[in-house]
Amino acid sequence: MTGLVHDSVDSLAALIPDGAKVAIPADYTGIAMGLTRAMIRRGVRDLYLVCLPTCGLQGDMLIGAGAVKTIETSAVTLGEFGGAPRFQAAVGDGSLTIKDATCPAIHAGIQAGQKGIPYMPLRGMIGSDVLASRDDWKVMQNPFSDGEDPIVLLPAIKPDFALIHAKKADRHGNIYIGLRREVMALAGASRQTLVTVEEIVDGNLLRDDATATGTLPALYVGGVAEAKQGAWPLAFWEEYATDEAHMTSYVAAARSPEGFKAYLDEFVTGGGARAAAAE
Amino acid sequence: MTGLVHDSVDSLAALIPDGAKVAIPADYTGIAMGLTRAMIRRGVRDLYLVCLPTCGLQGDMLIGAGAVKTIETSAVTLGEFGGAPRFQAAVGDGSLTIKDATCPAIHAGIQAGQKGIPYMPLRGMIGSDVLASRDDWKVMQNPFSDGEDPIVLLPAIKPDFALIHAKKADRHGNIYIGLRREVMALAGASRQTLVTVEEIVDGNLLRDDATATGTLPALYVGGVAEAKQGAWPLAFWEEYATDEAHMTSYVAAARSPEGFKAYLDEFVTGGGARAAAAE
Amino acid sequence: MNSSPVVARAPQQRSDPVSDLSAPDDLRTEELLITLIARLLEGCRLVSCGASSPIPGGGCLLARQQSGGAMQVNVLGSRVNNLMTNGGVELFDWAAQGRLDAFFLGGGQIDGQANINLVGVGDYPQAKIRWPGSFGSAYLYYLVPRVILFREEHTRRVFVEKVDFVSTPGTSDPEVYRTGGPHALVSPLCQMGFDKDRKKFHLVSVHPGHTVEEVLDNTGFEIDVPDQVPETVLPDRATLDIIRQQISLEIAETYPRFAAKVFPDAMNAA
Amino acid sequence: MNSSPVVARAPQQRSDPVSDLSAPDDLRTEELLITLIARLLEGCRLVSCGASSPIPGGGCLLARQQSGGAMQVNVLGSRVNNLMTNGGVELFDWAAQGRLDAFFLGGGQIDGQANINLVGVGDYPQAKIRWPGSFGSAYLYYLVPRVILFREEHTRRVFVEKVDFVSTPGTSDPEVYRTGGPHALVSPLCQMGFDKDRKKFHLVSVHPGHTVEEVLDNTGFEIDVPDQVPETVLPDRATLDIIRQQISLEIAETYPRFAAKVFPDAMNAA
Repeated sequence: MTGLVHDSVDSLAALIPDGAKVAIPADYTGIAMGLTRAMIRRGVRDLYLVCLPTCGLQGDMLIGAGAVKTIETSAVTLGEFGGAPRFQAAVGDGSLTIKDATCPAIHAGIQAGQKGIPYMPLRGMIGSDVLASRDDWKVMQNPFSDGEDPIVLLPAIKPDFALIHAKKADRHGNIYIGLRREVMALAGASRQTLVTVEEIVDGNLLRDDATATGTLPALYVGGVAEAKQGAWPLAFWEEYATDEAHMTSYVAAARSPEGFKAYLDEFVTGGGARAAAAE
Repeated sequence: MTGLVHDSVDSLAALIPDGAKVAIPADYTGIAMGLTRAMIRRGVRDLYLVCLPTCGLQGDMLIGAGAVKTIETSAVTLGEFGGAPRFQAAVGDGSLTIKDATCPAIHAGIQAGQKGIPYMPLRGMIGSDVLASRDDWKVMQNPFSDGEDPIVLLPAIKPDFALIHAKKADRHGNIYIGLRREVMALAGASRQTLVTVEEIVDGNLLRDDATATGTLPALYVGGVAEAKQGAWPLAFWEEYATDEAHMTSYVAAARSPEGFKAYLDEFVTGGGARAAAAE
Repeated sequence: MNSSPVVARAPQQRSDPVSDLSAPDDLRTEELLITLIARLLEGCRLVSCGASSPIPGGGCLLARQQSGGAMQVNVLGSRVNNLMTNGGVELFDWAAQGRLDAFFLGGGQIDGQANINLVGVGDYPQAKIRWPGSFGSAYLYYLVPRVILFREEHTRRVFVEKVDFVSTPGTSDPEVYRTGGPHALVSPLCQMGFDKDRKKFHLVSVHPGHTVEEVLDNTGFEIDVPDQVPETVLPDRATLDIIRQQISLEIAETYPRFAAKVFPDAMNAA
Repeated sequence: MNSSPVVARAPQQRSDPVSDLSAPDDLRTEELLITLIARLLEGCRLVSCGASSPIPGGGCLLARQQSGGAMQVNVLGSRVNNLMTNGGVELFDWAAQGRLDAFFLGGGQIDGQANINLVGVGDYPQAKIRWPGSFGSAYLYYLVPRVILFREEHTRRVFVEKVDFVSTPGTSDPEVYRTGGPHALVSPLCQMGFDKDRKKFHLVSVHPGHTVEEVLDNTGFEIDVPDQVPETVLPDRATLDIIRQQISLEIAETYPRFAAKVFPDAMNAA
């Protein structure tokens, strides 16, 4: 495909309209934090955020910035840095609609999207308040069972965009995802996948067996931009570790709306040296 | 895992009891022909053969040898070498029960097995004689649709064994499958996967990112044996091509039961030099 | 790469393509069919051909060449033109995702309602003649917007009034989820279109050297024939050069026997 | 590798484990919990721990070491002890396939019927205290035969009479497909078992230095207490050596902070 490579994360962020259904993966997959900051800079609103199956700093920042109307997730957590402060605040004051789920239910919804089927049955959940709180999920008798056998049916999740950070892309728009196979499902379910990468490389990742096995083909990709350290301050695969000092300072700042705003000013929207240096 | 590596394909074949539900992949995935010949040597009977989603020489030989009671497949074909003679004969004389399917339906049944869900819905098929001939498939209203919206429900396929040929294995039983990702679903759905490989290598395929991405973990594997040229006379990945002369002679021989028996005597069961050389 | 490095494309030559051919037997039927298929794929973003499909594969590769990079092509069985990294199911997932714009189906029998039979002749399941099976037809036909029906044999044995077994139906009742279906039928004699409301094929063009009568004589079902049936527009010189010099080599990777037969000069030169 | 290269296993020492400890404070609580968890995993073929689970992870790795190669262990977040090559969903697929024999769940609240709350305190959804969320609990609890409930805090705040939100229930009605559930509860004070018919925990053993009364005082739900409550059997010297010299290094790959805190000697030596 031609024309998939963008010059900047801000150019990628401009593709996402207000109100879009946006899917993001769990931290271990590779988080497009640079793109997330660009989305906040652009002032995106009313997102329906789907987390496959959880999120962390990315979700907390988007929520804190007022970009998220609804979140569908199995958890929001900053891991060893504790709870997600802006998420907790937004749940507490009712400004965020939360659709609590369980990890495999979101995987199943995304896989149903990937397979183009309207729903997928899944075991578990019956009798939980997770199920009780979801009026968009159904429980039906398993038609292949002779006895009573209720099973949960999960509607397909079909995001407008999936956002990921990956190791490298070629100029055709093929993305190296390696072991992070959940990206295949996420990309298949989503209308298009926007990707930041550590590096854009020459050649074609699909041509060499060694890379093709771990490559998301360009046909799923809506745009790609180079963003070195693009997952910062989060860890990225085995490539780099969490910026622990930064995370600690984020958690401290994000305890209050004012502290969070000051954090954004400094690192995202302010246009100062540190915000610019972040991208 | 310890103790997964077997000395011979015959030792692997001994694991498969009569009446087992055995899944085999399409020719492009990698066909364990050496193991197939060993199964015929051992005289396995009454198999329920599931083809993901089609088969060729492997299915035709097992059918011709009287090892198959039922076959579930989307096609049986020798490709450019024409129709599968023993399959055609067994369908014609009613000695083989055939469950005709369509490729994605078998994929969906296997994926349902992999996900441990009782069934999976899938589009298409309605109004076809493929569906009409399958009393084990159901058509139900899509419960997430307001209007009339029938959809086919395919029961999970859960084979006892999956049989594949792959490029290499390590001594822990991890298998390199590269781009052949359908093996993951096949292995997940099956109780155990029996594997022949071109080569058993030192080390651990899961430890190196470059190989881990294309590796089926040993936890799915019931046994592995080295079988150089183990897909012969079929092609294997980009490793070696079809033995066209042999295939041509097979097709000629397999036109009659007597010719097929003579072929088995010579290449599989006879114990002569050519049969031995085949493994 | 929207133009061949050897001969620049000259669309204006299309109006009189035959004059560009040095001799009537210069154009092979396979080349014509590749050209027709490529035309039918115009505007697609992602197309794939199935197994054992050298001519559809050639058509896809030509269409990609003509698209200037807008079209992606998956050739089943090819290593170079493989876009699948998620196993054999991925093609089917593309179809249901709405990503796959075109696919090809053949059939032991195709009938006047565009029903396709890939299973056999006679009573099911103990068919008199048993073919391989339905493959992905009972699914892709429902979900791929442009399914191009293609056979190299145009006879009453293939094009029957009613198929013995419906591997996949040409049309569906309104309540059946269906975003795809028959878009065209291409044979060595002609090109047809299909009207899904009337459930009937109509003749679009007849290839040079053949006649409407010949088409009707060799077709076992009724088709709509317009008053004026155009002659199929042949590929222009530039297109033919691209097929012979470039597509020939690309398709040879997957179909060497086909390439050797149809493009002996290109194969000898390579 | 069924034995440590440093000190041979000596099962006969188990009968008097305390005598093997050079001093009462020689054994850390984390080491005891790792030992208990490993015992609970005996006979498993495949086990996994979840995120943020250093002690369960250590228990898995110790159990593997003791299994002589029969057990496979997946440590979420580990590169070396990762068995997943099909993305994040694979763990859940293992569970439904019946391949995953044991898993671990914690919970902001756990009640006397083994219901687990990972969502929050107060009215849902606008919780007074909001925790991260239910993760995979509402699924794995149903499908994994040995779910080990584990908390490092044993208080009435955690072990409540009734959870405010059922992320996942301890038991299910008979018509609900359920092959798994609570197998044991391990805390810094004691080990409990769970009777799914009675829907009630029972005390299995109390760790040395703690009492039944202390357990009851700090547990907000009613539990069955047998007449004789055994003292928890401590790890023998050989097991402790394996934990300190081998498991410490293995778990440090994923949990360096935990390892530095619990195994400073091993970390300094490495």
